[in-house]
Amino acid sequence: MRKIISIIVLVIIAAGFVFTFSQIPFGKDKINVAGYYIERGIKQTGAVNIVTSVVLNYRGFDTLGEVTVLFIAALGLGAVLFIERKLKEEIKDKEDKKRKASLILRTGSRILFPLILLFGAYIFIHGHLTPGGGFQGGAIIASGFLLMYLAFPRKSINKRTSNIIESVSGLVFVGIGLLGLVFSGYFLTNFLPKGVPNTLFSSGIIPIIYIAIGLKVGFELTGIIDDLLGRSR
Amino acid sequence: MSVIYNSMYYIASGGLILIGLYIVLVKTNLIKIVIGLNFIDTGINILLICIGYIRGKTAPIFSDPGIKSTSVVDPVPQALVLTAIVIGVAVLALALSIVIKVYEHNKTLNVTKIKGLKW
Amino acid sequence: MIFQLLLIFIMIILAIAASMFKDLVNAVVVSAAVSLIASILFYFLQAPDVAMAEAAIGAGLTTAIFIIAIRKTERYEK
Amino acid sequence: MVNPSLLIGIPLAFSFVVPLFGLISKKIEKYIPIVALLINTAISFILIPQVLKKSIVVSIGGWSPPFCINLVVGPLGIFLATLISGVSLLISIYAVAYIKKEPTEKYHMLFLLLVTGAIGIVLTGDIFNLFVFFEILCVSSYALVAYNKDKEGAEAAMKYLIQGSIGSGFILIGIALLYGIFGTLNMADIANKITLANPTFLFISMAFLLTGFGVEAAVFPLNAWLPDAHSSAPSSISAILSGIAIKTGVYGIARMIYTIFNAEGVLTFVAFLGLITLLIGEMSAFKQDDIKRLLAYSSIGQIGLVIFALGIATSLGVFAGLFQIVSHALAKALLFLAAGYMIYKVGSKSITSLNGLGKKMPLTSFAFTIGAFSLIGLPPFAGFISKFLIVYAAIQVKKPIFLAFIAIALIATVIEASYFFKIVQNLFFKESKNLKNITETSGYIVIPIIILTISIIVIGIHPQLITGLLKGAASELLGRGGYIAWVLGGS
Repeated sequence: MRKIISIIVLVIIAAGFVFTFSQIPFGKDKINVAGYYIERGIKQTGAVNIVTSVVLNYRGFDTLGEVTVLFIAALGLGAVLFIERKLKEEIKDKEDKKRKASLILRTGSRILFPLILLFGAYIFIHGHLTPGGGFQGGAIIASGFLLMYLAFPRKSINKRTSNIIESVSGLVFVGIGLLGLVFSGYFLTNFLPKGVPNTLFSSGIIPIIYIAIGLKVGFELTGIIDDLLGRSR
Repeated sequence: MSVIYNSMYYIASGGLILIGLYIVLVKTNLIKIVIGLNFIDTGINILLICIGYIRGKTAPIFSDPGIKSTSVVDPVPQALVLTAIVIGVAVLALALSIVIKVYEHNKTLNVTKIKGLKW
Repeated sequence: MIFQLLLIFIMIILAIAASMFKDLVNAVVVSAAVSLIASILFYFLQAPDVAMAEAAIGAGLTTAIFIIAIRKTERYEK
Repeated sequence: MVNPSLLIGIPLAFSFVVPLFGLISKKIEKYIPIVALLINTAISFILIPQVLKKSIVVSIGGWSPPFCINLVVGPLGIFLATLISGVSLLISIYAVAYIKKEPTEKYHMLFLLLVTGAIGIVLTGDIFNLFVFFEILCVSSYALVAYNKDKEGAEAAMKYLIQGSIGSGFILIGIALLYGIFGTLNMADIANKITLANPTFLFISMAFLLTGFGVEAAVFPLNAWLPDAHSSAPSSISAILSGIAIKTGVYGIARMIYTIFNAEGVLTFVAFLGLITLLIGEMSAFKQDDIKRLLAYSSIGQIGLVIFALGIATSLGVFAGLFQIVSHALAKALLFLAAGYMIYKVGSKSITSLNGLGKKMPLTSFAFTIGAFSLIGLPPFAGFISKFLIVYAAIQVKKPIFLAFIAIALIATVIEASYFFKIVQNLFFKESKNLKNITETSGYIVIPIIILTISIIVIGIHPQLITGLLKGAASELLGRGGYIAWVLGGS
């Protein structure tokens, strides 16, 4: 019964898709507002990567919201899977006896870990020049930590430090927004000098915000993994 | 041939959305349902990127001075999709944590066996 | 173009397969492959930023989170 | 001039600050939401007279709309923002003493973020930004519904999460379709160009958007999640979900229908759906034995009434609907807070266990009675005015179908009155069985209950306190040309 109703619903939605998609021509030039960003993006924001300038400058408020959603998910996950400290120690002892990673994994991840972190940092520092940015870099950093979790089941990140990093980098983002309000009357204005496009020190607030986002996303995703594994201290 | 070319990405996105919805509506395993939600997200992301694509143009990054402003694709959907991907992974992580909690209380992932989840 | 068509075909097949597997780990690995193919499609659609995000977040971390969740619950769909 | 972006920035910044204060002392963190929301309420009260003179449009980032995200603070936006800040301020005072379960700092942060999301939804002028704030609201409510970590909470949160995610997926599809055809995300810009597109295309994209918002607003076929989620969340969260979160879904529906799509054709259908929702909600509430479930179903009914009033689409009808939003937000927040306090003291959610509490907890029971009477629509409380206005507006339309609607709405009110009278009777006139050492304590829990009771009575006696704002809000919804002109500058 449930299956039949679902299939009827799906057929209706599919018909809607067929009609609407046929109205939007694929591969045709239908740029409207975006033309403004493409033409003036470099001059106005100093970032060569237009996606970055849209993400952080023209639509910076969305990005603030997006960072907030991830923050909420990390918080909510911590709240839902919260375990009292005593119980936690018992679980930890039990799990430790079960698992031990192989020598290859341990040595390999010890060598790879700093390289992965470096790569992640490179990605988010160069967000305004090349593809990539805070989210991608943060995810790479988190995958580095994931590797360490696999290799060393006994160890875990210091939750207190990571919480402070998350809070401070979130505050940096909001704080830069409020500074823009102070300096030029608009929230999240790019009030710093734009510099020469296509160089590292250019495009005003964009690199600063991307570094903050990179750290925040990296530590939040790591915190999510840590909470799911259930062994932070 | 050009009909196929023009519609193949739309078919990909619509297909993924529909398969995801089918999984969510019909399957009874909670983790399967979360996989379905993940498919819906991916499908919508492909749809958005398709809308911004313009044939024969390059990515909107002017790192090479030869790229003119008339020869790049729409950057806005790409920015939207970046946002949507991160929101998707956030919802997914929260969903899985709730799934773990439900499992702790019921010792099953089958929604037909969980009293509060029948609908 | 044939290549892209093939990729899309494989992606749809994999997505359908993910709904059929009784072993959830298989389903998750297959869905990671779907994300990976989506990321390649993003690259073909001139969206390198998105391709990178989808590969790192969609295919990488999501799979890890799923696997951890499956380890904490049960592996086979009953 | 105060910048309205502070209304969103302040709760956000304060929620990021909570863990830093947690380093200093664990005792400070529960007062932070109060401070943040106090500032927010003050700012929104300062903004009201300015907005009534001239609507404020601020851009984020310093470019002119439609090239950036902008906040549109019209009468409707500031009215809802004030309501949200005020009610959540009271609920945050309640939570100081009510929330004891660890990890409390996470509760307070999530609560502040939920409020941020709600305020963002009503103020933003960009459709994708609306989606982002909608996700903030939804994700924090999923987490908060599961906050008790018990069996029902987890299951209700799962149900809510699955249906809510499908809903937000539909919203995103709708946004993608609109962007594909118009190439812009600014709501005023889309509204300005809406006649250029194919009507069937517009209808389908509107169907996606309305389905998505309908899940949050709990319109009839999409409300399966609500009773579970509202009854198994902590009571302070039930209060904010019932009082505030559903209203944002209604706001989304109203904004889509009136401002963006200007779809007069669907209004009668919307009124019809609202009526069905009303009837189903009240009839299910009648059968309930669990007091929080009863209140949750009654919320469905009341939201149905709001949607019905918005579907009438005369200026009086919309005005009455907005008035109903105020009276329901106040009354339902009061009922959930009072019921939560009683459940906390008695230790059981069943209605019969509340027998005779009127003597032990006179103040809370009295407040509960006032809230219930206001919901039923007895004078001189706020609910009377809104219900009366809705009936009056529907009669004025002079279409026979609306008269039939009115009959059904009155039947629903009778059902509502019968179950609330039953509870009130139980509270005051039944013998108490085993309620020996239950006393009412003064302090953080009682303050918001008293303030809400007083405000219900004051608004009931002096409705002119808010009518100016509500009239402006109603004319903002009906006059879409004005909205477009504010944002795009007269074009």
